[in-house]
Amino acid sequence: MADRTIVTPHLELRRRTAERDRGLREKVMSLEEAASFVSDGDHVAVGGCTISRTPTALIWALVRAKKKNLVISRSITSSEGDVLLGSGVSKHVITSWFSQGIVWGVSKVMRHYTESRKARFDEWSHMAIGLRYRAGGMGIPYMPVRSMIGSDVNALRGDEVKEVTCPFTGERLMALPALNPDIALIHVQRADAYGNAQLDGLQFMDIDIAMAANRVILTTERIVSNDQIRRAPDQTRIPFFTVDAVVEVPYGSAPHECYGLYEPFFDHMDALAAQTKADPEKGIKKYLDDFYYEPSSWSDYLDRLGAEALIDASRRGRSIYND
Amino acid sequence: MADRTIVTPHLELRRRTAERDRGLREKVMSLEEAASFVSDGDHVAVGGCTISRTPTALIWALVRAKKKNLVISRSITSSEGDVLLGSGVSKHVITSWFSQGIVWGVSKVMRHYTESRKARFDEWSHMAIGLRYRAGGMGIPYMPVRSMIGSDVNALRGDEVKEVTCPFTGERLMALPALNPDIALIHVQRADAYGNAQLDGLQFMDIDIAMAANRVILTTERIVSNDQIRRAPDQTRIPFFTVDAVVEVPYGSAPHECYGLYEPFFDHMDALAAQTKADPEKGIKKYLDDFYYEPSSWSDYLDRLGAEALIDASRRGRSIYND
Amino acid sequence: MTERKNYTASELLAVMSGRILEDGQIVFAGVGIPLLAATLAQRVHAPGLTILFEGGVVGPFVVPGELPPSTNEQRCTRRANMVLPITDVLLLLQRGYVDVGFMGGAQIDRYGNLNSSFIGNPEKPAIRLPGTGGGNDISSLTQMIVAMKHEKRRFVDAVDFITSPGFIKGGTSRADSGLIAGGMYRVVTDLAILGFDAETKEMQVIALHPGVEAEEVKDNTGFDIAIPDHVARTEPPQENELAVLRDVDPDRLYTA
Amino acid sequence: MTERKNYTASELLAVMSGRILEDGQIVFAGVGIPLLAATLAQRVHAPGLTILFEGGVVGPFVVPGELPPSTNEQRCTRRANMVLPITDVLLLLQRGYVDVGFMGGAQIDRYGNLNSSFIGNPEKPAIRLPGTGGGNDISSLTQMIVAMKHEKRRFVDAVDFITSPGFIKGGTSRADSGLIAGGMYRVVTDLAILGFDAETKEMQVIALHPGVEAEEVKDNTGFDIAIPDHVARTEPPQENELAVLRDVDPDRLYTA
Repeated sequence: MADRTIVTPHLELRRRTAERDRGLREKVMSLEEAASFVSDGDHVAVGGCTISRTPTALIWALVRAKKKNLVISRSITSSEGDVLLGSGVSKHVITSWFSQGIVWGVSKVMRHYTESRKARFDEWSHMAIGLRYRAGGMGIPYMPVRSMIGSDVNALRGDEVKEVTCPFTGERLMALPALNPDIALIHVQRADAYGNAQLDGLQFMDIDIAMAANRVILTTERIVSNDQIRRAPDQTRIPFFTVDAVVEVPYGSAPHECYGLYEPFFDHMDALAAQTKADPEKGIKKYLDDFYYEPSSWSDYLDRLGAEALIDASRRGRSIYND
Repeated sequence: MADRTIVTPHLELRRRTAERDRGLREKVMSLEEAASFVSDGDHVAVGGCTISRTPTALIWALVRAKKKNLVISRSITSSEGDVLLGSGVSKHVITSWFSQGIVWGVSKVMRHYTESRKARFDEWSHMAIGLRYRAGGMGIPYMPVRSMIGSDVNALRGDEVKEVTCPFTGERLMALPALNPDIALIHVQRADAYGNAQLDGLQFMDIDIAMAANRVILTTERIVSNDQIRRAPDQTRIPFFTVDAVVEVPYGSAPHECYGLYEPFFDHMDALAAQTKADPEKGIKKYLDDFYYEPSSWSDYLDRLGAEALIDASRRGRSIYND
Repeated sequence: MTERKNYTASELLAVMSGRILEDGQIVFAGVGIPLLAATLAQRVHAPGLTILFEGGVVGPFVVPGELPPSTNEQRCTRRANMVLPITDVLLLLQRGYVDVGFMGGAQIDRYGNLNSSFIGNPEKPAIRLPGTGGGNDISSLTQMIVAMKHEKRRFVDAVDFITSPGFIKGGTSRADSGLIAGGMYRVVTDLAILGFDAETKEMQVIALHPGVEAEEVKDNTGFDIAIPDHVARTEPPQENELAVLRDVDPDRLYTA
Repeated sequence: MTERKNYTASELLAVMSGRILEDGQIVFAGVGIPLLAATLAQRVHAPGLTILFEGGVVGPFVVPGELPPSTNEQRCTRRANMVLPITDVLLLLQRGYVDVGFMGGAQIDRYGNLNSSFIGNPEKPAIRLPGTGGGNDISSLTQMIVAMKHEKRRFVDAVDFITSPGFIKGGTSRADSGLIAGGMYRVVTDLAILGFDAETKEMQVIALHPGVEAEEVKDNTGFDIAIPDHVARTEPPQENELAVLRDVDPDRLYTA
């Protein structure tokens, strides 16, 4: 697994990219079909941040497909990280911050798995994670940076970071290794059937992740026509040729938010936090049973969230445009 | 002059930035007042590319103010470069391509000044110019790159580029020196009085230039309210705190284009090309007299372009949204 | 000063740290006390203050009663001037556009190093904390203000793990490590305002809050801390300051 | 083959180079012949071909009669899928997303090096040309197709200045210099299709166009060029190919 997290040599990166079908073609499919692009042991980058634009539906599909040994990276990891550890899908998370969210305190699930060494949580600074993806997306093997120096965060990373000297100024900087995930999971407000994605509001690290990854699975609240995309090409944030699968999934981030469409499902998140605080292992297992394994479909999952919650989250979400 | 083109040490860059008034404040002024931010000898980065979103009005003001020894950098340099050389405002242009445009052939003005060594034209690859600005905007002193290797383009740059080795893969790359211009000139479709700028269509290198420069002068087709900006913050491309002056200048890029508003004034450009082809020095002097020195105001300059040309360019410009 | 206080400890923190912010500054703020304090400063004495949020937000304007639960959600973008990718808003710190980083702290030491990663030995921690987030970047790249409760278990001689570097081992060790800019500026607690010695970079008391005696600070600090004999005193929170706080956070999410 | 040709030299260039492009490829194209050829390919045999323009455009669809005069203007964005900053569209080359770079050339040499910077000694040039633009990046970072007129003064033994690297000095010198990916793939002229020897990296003739004899190529090439005894022949431009070209460029801006 460890070798999945260091730098892919350039010619190998190019070879993988050259093999991809990057032509303009339709790639709409089901969640289950899209999940089949993920292989056991893959490095999977998760789009969004904390409880915003999380590709929940794709994670739901990966859990149901019983994937194994995925290495997960994300800018900030929330309850979807607890789900990935609790389900056994991942034993290795690379992120800058890992807990459901500040207001819910320190995740007992994260603590349970990492303190017992059942899972590994590699900590990088938030900008370091971002610049690793960015270097990967730019096709360079490292990015010089002025943070993650002098602290124990870099010390703990060992050979995964290297000191470099600027050949012009002589300044000492840290070299961050490029990160090219095997596959990225990204949820957006709208995309066309080719995978051209337009994002509203907060973009997080999604664009760099898409450019860096060797494959991208896109879920979208709705699929729009390519004509619509072409009328405002300056709004496209992810180009179709990076995308391998497009799945239309309404409420695809629930119980997290999707900018301008729905805010987080706070009551649901409160209940999840309370349940895992009481008993991390049992709490998350019950959550998985109730919301991941038992529903017959994504619609059934949404039924379990409840119409009232869906309407309330949507009302709050759309309110960003009420001004 | 040469020392203006190498890397500014980080603490010096920070010192200059710390001295700037970056607070939220109105900064609307006249072209002449804005031009006074430029000092003789400054490194001036010019926004836009070729004949698109060129900050023509600002260059017009600099020429009229008889600035001297400016070092000019731009992604691709068109007729505004001929104007800057012909007027004596600059004797040093850093760019990737320098001529009015492919359809007009090789610029006789550029040839006249550079072949006679009256002016210097430092050639970098297009991506290298862009990555130099980007490194400057990121606050790192260099950017590793895989182009500008093996060619005479890098050979001619001497100590301005350095070979580096990736500490992870051992790959050889070129280090491009960060470029932090003293001042950037940028023309946009709309901005508020604080300098929050929203760009439509092609962005070129303007965002990186704004982030990298020590000052930014913004001209805008119109000044909109800060409320309007705040209703679509994800459309803001240049943040107010990088901007030192905002000038409302309708047709501020003419005779070049401004995306979605007007296309290039082709007849005017044809005439300029013909005039400078016949005699580069006299041709550009006459052009400067007719369009730069003699007009009493920017409106008078537009009068000389002519209402019919303004209407025609606008009709073509707006047609991008006719679909 | 035994009069009954008309404010909570959190309100005191917000008021005292808000006063340190200056008009025209750009402040990289966390949620909770930092956000409240920055909003307070904007409304009382620093109308040209700009707030940045880690989620990628430039210059938002907090809507009373709709405080964001994190810095990475749509509520953070209300009436913002700009929204950027996360990496780019963090790069503003590296470029030098940010005057102050402003965050809360779980554990701090004599040299202003912060720990939000591990309690105990990182190899076998008693508690795995959530980690750095942007804390390491902010404290590495700009001047820092930290607001936190003054408790002995939080103010320790040396943190178990340096998540967000202060002055490392004091003296010139921060710059020597390669961190040539920024550094800890102020720690604001419910007892005092703390700064750092110019040479040794050890934490010291700059001013005590109303009703607080030097002994109380010493008792609640896990290392010897210098307190000048004639230490300054802060002015108590004013009615207008408290009124703004209560307007912005009517549900007392962060000031209970 | 002395029959009267029903096409111009430029149309021949556009047809012959368009045929080399494959469906599903991503092509970084210049204006003029490259753009025409890529558009032709899209409409004849490669509907899934994607064009990139240096100005920052992904997947535009050329509107007949509105050919853009450069790759950096709004006309380039007509019916595009995406618009990016210039640096980012060029970075697609470095990341490896681009299959083919496709441009015109002013001067080329035996090893496929292109010069668009200086005629004569760069220190005291007879002519200062406009320079590299993205040419150096494209030819450094991806496989290249060049379309140009076959003239002795353009096909030289060694260019005066390597603006856009081909195989440098041949053999392994390109990779040795640090350019580990890409390289010259085809040169398409109005006389022939040219490739490069797998070992020596010297230019050689792959196929002659209709009516062209080997001698004509030798006479118009400024260095010894290998031509196989039984060299292949290209098929003449077809009516449907010419019809598309004339539909896209009715004013014959680029095919006169």
